[in-house]
Amino acid sequence: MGVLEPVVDVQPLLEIKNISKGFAGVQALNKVSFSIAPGEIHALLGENGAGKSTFIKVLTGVYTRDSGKILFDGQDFHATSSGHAQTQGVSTVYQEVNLIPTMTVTENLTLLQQPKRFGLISPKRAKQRALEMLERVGLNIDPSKQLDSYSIAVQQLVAIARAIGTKAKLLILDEPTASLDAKEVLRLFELMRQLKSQGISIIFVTHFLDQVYEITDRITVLRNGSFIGTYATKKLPQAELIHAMVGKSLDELTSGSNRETSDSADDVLRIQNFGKQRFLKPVDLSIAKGEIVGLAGMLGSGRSELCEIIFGAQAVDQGSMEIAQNAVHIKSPKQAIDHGLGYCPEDRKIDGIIAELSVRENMILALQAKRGWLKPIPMTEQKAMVESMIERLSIKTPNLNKPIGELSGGNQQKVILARWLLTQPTLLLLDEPTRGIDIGAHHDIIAIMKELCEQGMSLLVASSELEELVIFAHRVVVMKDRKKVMELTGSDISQKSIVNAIAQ
Amino acid sequence: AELTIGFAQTGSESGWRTAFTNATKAEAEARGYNFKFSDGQGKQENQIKAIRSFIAQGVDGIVLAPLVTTGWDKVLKEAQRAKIPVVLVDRGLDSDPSLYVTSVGSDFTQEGAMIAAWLAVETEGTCDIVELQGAVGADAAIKRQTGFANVIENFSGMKIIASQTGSWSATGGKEVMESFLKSIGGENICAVWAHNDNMAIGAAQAIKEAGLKPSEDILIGSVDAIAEIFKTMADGETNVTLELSPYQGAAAFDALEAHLAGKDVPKRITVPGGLFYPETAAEEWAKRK
Amino acid sequence: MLNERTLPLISAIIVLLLLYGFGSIAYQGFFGLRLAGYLLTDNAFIIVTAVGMAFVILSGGIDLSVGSMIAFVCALMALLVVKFQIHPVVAIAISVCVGTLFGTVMGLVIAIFKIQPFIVTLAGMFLFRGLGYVINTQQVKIDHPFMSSLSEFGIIIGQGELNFVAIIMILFLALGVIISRYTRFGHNVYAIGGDAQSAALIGVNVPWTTVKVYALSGFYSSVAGVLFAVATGSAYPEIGIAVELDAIAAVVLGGTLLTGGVGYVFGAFIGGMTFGVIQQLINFDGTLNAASTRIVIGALLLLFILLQKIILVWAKKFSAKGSD
Amino acid sequence: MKERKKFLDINPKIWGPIFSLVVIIVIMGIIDPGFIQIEFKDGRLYGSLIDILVRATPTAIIALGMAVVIGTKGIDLSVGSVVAICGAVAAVLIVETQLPFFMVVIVSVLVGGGIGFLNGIMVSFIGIQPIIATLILMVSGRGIAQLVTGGRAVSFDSTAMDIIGSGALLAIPVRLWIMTALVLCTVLLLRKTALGLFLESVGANAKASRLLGIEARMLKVIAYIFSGMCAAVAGMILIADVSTAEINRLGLWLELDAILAVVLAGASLNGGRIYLGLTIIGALIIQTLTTIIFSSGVPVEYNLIVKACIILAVLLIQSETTKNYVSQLRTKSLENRHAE
Ligand SMILES: Nc1ncnc2c1ncn2[C@@H]1O[C@H](COP(=O)(O)OP(=O)(O)OP(=O)(O)O)[C@@H](O)[C@H]1O
Ligand SMILES: Nc1ncnc2c1ncn2[C@@H]1O[C@H](COP(=O)(O)OP(=O)(O)OP(=O)(O)O)[C@@H](O)[C@H]1O
Ligand SMILES: [Mg+2]
Ligand SMILES: [Mg+2]
Repeated sequence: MGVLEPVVDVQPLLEIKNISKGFAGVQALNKVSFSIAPGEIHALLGENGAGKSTFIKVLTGVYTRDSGKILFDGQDFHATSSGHAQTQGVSTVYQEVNLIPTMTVTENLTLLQQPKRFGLISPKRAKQRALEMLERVGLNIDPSKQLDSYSIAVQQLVAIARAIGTKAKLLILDEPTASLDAKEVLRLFELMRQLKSQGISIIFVTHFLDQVYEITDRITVLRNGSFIGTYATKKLPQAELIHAMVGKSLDELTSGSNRETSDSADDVLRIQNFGKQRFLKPVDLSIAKGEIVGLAGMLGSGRSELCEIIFGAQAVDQGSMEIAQNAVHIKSPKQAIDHGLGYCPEDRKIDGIIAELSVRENMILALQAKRGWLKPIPMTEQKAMVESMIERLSIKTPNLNKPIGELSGGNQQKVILARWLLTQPTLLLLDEPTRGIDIGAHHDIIAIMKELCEQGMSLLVASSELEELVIFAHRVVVMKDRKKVMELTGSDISQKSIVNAIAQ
Repeated sequence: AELTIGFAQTGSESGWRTAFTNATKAEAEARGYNFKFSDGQGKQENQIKAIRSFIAQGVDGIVLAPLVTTGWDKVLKEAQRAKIPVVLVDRGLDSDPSLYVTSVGSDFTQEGAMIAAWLAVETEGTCDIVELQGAVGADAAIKRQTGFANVIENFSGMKIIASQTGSWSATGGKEVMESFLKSIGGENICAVWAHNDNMAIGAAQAIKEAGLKPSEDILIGSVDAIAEIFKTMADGETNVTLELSPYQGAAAFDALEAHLAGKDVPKRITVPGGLFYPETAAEEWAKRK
Repeated sequence: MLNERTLPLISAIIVLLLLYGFGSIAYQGFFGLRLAGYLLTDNAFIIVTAVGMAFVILSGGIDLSVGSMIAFVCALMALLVVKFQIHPVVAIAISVCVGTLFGTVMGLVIAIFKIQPFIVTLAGMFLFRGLGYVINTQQVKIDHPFMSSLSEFGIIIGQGELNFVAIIMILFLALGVIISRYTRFGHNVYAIGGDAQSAALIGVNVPWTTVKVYALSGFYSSVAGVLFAVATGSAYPEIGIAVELDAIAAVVLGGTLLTGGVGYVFGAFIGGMTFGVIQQLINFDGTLNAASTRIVIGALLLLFILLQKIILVWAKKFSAKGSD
Repeated sequence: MKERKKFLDINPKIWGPIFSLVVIIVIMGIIDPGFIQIEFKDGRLYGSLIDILVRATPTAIIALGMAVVIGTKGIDLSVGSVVAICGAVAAVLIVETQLPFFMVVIVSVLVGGGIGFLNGIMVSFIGIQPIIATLILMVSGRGIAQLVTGGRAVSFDSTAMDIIGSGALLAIPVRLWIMTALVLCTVLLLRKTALGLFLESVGANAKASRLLGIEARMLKVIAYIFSGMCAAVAGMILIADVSTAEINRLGLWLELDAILAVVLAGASLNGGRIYLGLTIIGALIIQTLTTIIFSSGVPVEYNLIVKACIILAVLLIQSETTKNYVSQLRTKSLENRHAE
C-alpha cells in the first residue's frame, strides 16, 4: 500500500492477532491483526459494515471470537463481557448510545461505581460526581433528569463522560462524533489529547476524515472484515486512505454546486407562526418544489422539533400550515404521509428501525402503510424494489430477510433512507440523514438527494455537518434556542456565514 | 332494634353456593336484618378481612361459612374480644369450640359415605369405581374422598380403580372420563363417583359418546343436587345425587338470636340433606329450573 | 420531588387517600386506628409479596410463582413444625432458605437458558403448587406456642393494633426500598429493566443480577408464606391462588411500568393498600352479591387507574405552565 | 439450487415445537401403543390422538387470538372470562329465546368482540398497561357472566350445539373443522394482506411504526377484538361439549394455557412476531400433556409436577443456549473427525 507501518519500539498496549468472527451468512472479521501503542490515538476506519463495531465488540467480550489472540499489556486478554473488559482497563463507548434511557443522568453516569456512605449509595455525592463528569465534557445539564429527556447528541456526550470517568488504559470510541456538532467535537478532541498525554490509548472510529487527520496518530483500515493495513496518519494522503477503505478511487465531493435556486413559485409547504408551547417558538418557513432547505443550529436548537411538528409527530398549538397551497391540519404522521410527506427521524434505534423485522419488511413498510393493509405489495415486487435500493445505496446485507437490528449502524441508516425514498414523497424531512454513513455512501446519498430534487422532490434536511449543508442546500435556515434566527440563500451560504449566524 | 348481621361467604364457586347465598339473604331480609354480605372469592384471607370489617363496623353477629377448617383462631378471638358472636355454617372448624356459638351444617365426610353406601347396596358390594375428584386440595374434595373410601373399605369387592381431578367442572369431568374410558375400557368400569354434579354431567356425556349407556352400563353418583342434575337424571343418565341443604341460614340466625337473648345453644346443629333418585327427578327439575 | 418519575407514585398515593377519605365519610367505623391496623395486617402478606415482585418487574421480568411459593412454604412449615416437631424459628429459617433457593433456580434457568421469565415462573407456579400438594393435601393446624405468641404479639395503639405481621411487613418494605434506592444491586435492577442490552454494554452483570432478582422474589414470597402461616396458624394446599396477579396489580397500581426500569418499590405498598381499601369498601357496603362484587372490584380498579391518569395529565400540564 | 435455498429460508425456529410434540407422542406410543391407535367407529375417527385434537380446540382457538395480541406486545388475561360471558350469553339465548342458531353464534361472537374492543380501548387509547387492563375484565367478566345467568349453570338442548360438541363431518369432528377454518381465515387475513406485517411492526416498535404512518392504536384495538372473538368461539365450543354453561368454572385458567401455547410456539412476550400455525402446535403440546396425565394414572397430587417438568424440559430443549451448545458439540466432533 505504499506506506509502511512505522516501527514501534515500545511494547504495544494491545496486540490483535488473527481475529476472526462470523455471523450466519457474513464473515464480519477475517484474520484481523494490528497493534496499538500506549498513549496513541488510533483510528479504525472502513466502510459501513466493514466490521469496525464487530471488532470492538469482540475485543470487549460482547461477542465471542471464533479464533485469534489478543494481548493486552503483554498478557493474554479474554474479556467475557463488557464489564469484565472494563475491570481490565478497557472502557468503551459503543456505536448506538448504550445507556439506560429510563434512569437519570446521574444514575447512568455512576452506575456500578456509585459513591457510598455507610455502605449505602449516597445520592448527594453521586450527583456531585456526575456534575464533575459532565463538566469534563462541557455539558451543562441537570443530571437528575431522566436520560431520555435529552437529545441523542446529549446522550452521546453523557456516554463519553461515563467512559472517560472510569479509569482505563484503553478508551474505545465508536463513532462518538456522529451526532455532535463542531463545538462539541472540538471539546471532545481536547479531552482526547488530555487523555493521551496521560498515556491512555484511544481507538477512535469515525467517518469524518478531517477528524481523522486532526487527531489520530495512526490508522487501521478494515474492508469487508479483512485487515487492509495500518498507516501513520501523517504519511497517508487522503486519496490513498479513501482508496484503502473503498477499494477504488472516489471523486472529491463537489462543493458549492447548488446555487441556482429553483425558481419554481409553487411552495410545497408553507408554515406560518407554527409552533408549540415549551417545544418550539413559532416559525415561518416555506419550501418550494425541488428545493433543498438545510436546517443548521447547535445541539438542542430545535431542528428536530421543527421536523417533528411539521410531520405531525407532535401536536402544534399555534400557527397554520399549507401543503401545495391548501391549508391543512395534520394531527398524525399518517395524515402527513397522506399529504405526501416523509420523515426520517434522528434516533434510528428508537424511532427508526423495527429491529426484529427483516431488511425487506423495514424497507417496504412505509410504502405499504401508505397503500393500506388491503393492498399488499406482491412479494416479487417487494423483492425487486428492495434489491434495487440495496444496489443503489450499496447496503451491505447477506440477504433480504436478515433482521435489520443485525446490520451495521450505517447500513441501518441506509435502509431507513431507502424506506422513504420508496414512498416518493413530495417533501422529505431528513433529520441527520447521513449520521454514521461512510464517505462512499455519503457521496452517493448526496448525489441521490440532488437527483431527487431535480425530479421535483423537496427536502428539508437537518444536519450538524455544515460542510454537507453547504454542498447541497439551496437555502439554509439557522435555528437557535428553539427559534428560527436567520435564513441564508444562494451565495450567502457558507460554513462561515452559518457559524456566524449561530454565534450571534 | 334491628339487628346488624354480617355474613362472610366463601365465594361463588358453584351453583349450590349461589343458591346457599340467595337463600340466606332471603331469610335475613324476611327477618328484617340489616344484612352485610361479603363474598370471599374463594380466599380465606378475604374472609378474614370481611370478619374484621364486621368487627370494625360493630355488627351484632357474624355468620361465617369457612372456606377451610383451620386458620381462624386469631380473627375469632378478635371477634370474641369485641363481644360479637360468631355462628358457623356449612362446615365446622378445627379450633377451640368456645370461639364460636355453634356450627350449623353438613358434613363432607358424611356425604362421601352416603354415596358409597348407596353404591354398595346397588352393586351388592362389588364394583370397580372411577372417581372424579374436585379441585386438588379443596377441603370438600378431600373429605368426600375420605368418607367414600372409609365405607368401601368394608367391601372387599369394591375398589377405586382410577381417580383424577375434574376440577369441579363438567368439561373437566368429561375430559377425564374420556381418558378413563380409553385407558381402562368402559366395560371394566362399574360406576362413576363424582365429587359434584357438574362433573357427573360431563362424565355422562363422555360415556354416551363412547357408545355406552350412562346409569345402566355405568352407574353414576354425585353430590350437590344442583338443578341441572335433575334434568340429566330425568333423562336417565345418572343414578343418584345428594342434597346439601342450602337452607342453613335460618338455623344460623335462630342460633344467633337465641344466643343474643342469653339462651343456651347446642354446639352443633345439623341440617338434613337427602339422596335423590331418578324417580322424582322430573318433578324436582320442574320445581327448581 | 415532584418530577416526571415520581408523578405516577404520587398520583397513586393521592387516589388511595381519596378512596380512603371516601370510605371514612361514607361508612361508620371506616376511619380510625382499628381499621388502619387491620388494613396493615390483612394486606401484609400481599404487600411483602408485591415488594419482591416489584424488583422482578423493575428488572423487566415477571414472577408468576409467588402464590404457589406461599402455599409451598406454608406446607413446608406445617410439615416441619407439626410432623418433624422442629422449633418454628428453625422451620422458618429452613422454609425461607428453601424458598430463596427455588427462586434462585428459576433465576438461573432464566439467565442461563434465556427463556422468558413468564414461562419459567409459570412452570414454577405449577411445580411449587404440586410440591405443596405432595407434602400434604390436608388442612393442617400449625399448633405451637411460639407460633401463637408471634401471632398474638402486637403494639396496641388506641383502638388499633400494630401486630407482628404488620411490623414485619413494614420492616421488609423498608428493606426493599433501601435495596432498590441505595445499593448497587438495586440500581443494576433498574438498569437491566430499562435496557438490558445497554446495561450489559455498560458492564452490568445481567445474568447474575437476574438470578439475584428472582432469588430476592423467592425470598420475599417465602417470607410472605411465613407471615401467612403465622397469621392463620394453618396450612392448606389452596393458599395463595392467584396471589401473583394481585401482587402484579399492586405493583402496577403503585405506578411501576411492567416494561421495567420505571417505578418505585414503595409503590407496592400503595398498590397493596389500594386493593385492601377497595375490598373493605365493598365489605362495609355489604350489599353486593358475588357477581356484583367482582364487577365493582373491576370498576373500582378502572376508576383508580383513570383517576391516576387524570392526575398525571393534569400535573404535566400544570408543570408545563409553571416552567415556561 | 435456488429452490433449495428458499426451502432452508424457512425460519429454523419452527422445528423446535414440532420436534417436541413428535417426541412426546413417540415416547407415549412406545410406552403404550394404544395411545397412538386411531380407529374408525360410528362414522368418525376415534382414539387418544383424536381426543387430543378435539380437546385442544378451545385452547388452540383462544391461543390464536392470544398470538395476535402478544404479537402487538400486549397480553389478554380476560379470555377466560370472555369464554364464560359468551358461553353464558349463548346458553341463555338458546334457552330463553327462539333466535335461530346462527344468530346466537353471531350475538355471542359480537359480545366477545365488544369486550375485546373495551380491552383495546383501555390499552391503546387510555394507555393502561395490557396486563392490568385485561385483568380488570378478567376479574369483573366472570361477575358479568354470573349476572347473565343469575349465578347458576344453564343447560340446554340444541341439535346445532350437539353437532358442534360431538358431531363429525367426513369422519372428522366438527370442531376440528371449525378450528381449521378459523386458522386458515386468520392466516389468509394476516398473511395475504399487510395486516400481519403491520401488527408485527406495531409489536416490535410502536413508536417507529406510528412515524411510518401505521395506525398503531387502531391495530392494537383490532388485535384485542380478534382475541375476544376467538374466546367467544371457544366459549361456544366449550358449552356445546357438555350442553351446559357452568359460568363459575367455564374457561377458568384458560388464559394461562393460551399464553403458554403462544410461547411454546416460539413467540416473544415482547411482541414482534406472530406464529399462527406453531401456536396450534403449542396448544397440542399442552393438551397432549394433560391427556397423558389423565390416562396415566398418576395420583392427582403429582399432576402439576409432571406438567411443570415436561414444560420445562420442552423449553430447555428449545432454548437458544441448548441449541448453541449442541451445535458447538457438533462442530467439535466434526473437528475431531477431521483430525483423525
Ligand atoms: N449481531 C449480528 N448478527 C449478524 N450479523 C451481524 C451482527 N452484527 C454485525 N453483523 C454483520 O457484520 C458486518 C459488520 O458489521 P459492523 O457493525 O461491525 O460494521 P461497522 O464497520 O461498524 O459499520 P458501520 O460503519 O455502519 O457502523 C455487517 O455485515 C453486519 O451485518
Ligand atoms: N446543551 C443542551 N443543554 C440542555 N438541554 C439540551 C441541550 N441540548 C439538547 N437539549 C435537550 O434535548 C432536547 C432535544 O433537542 P433537539 O433534538 O431538538 O435538538 P436539535 O436542534 O435537533 O439538535 P440535535 O439534533 O443536534 O440534538 C431538547 O428538548 C433539549 O431539552
Ligand atoms: Mg459500526
Ligand atoms: Mg436533532
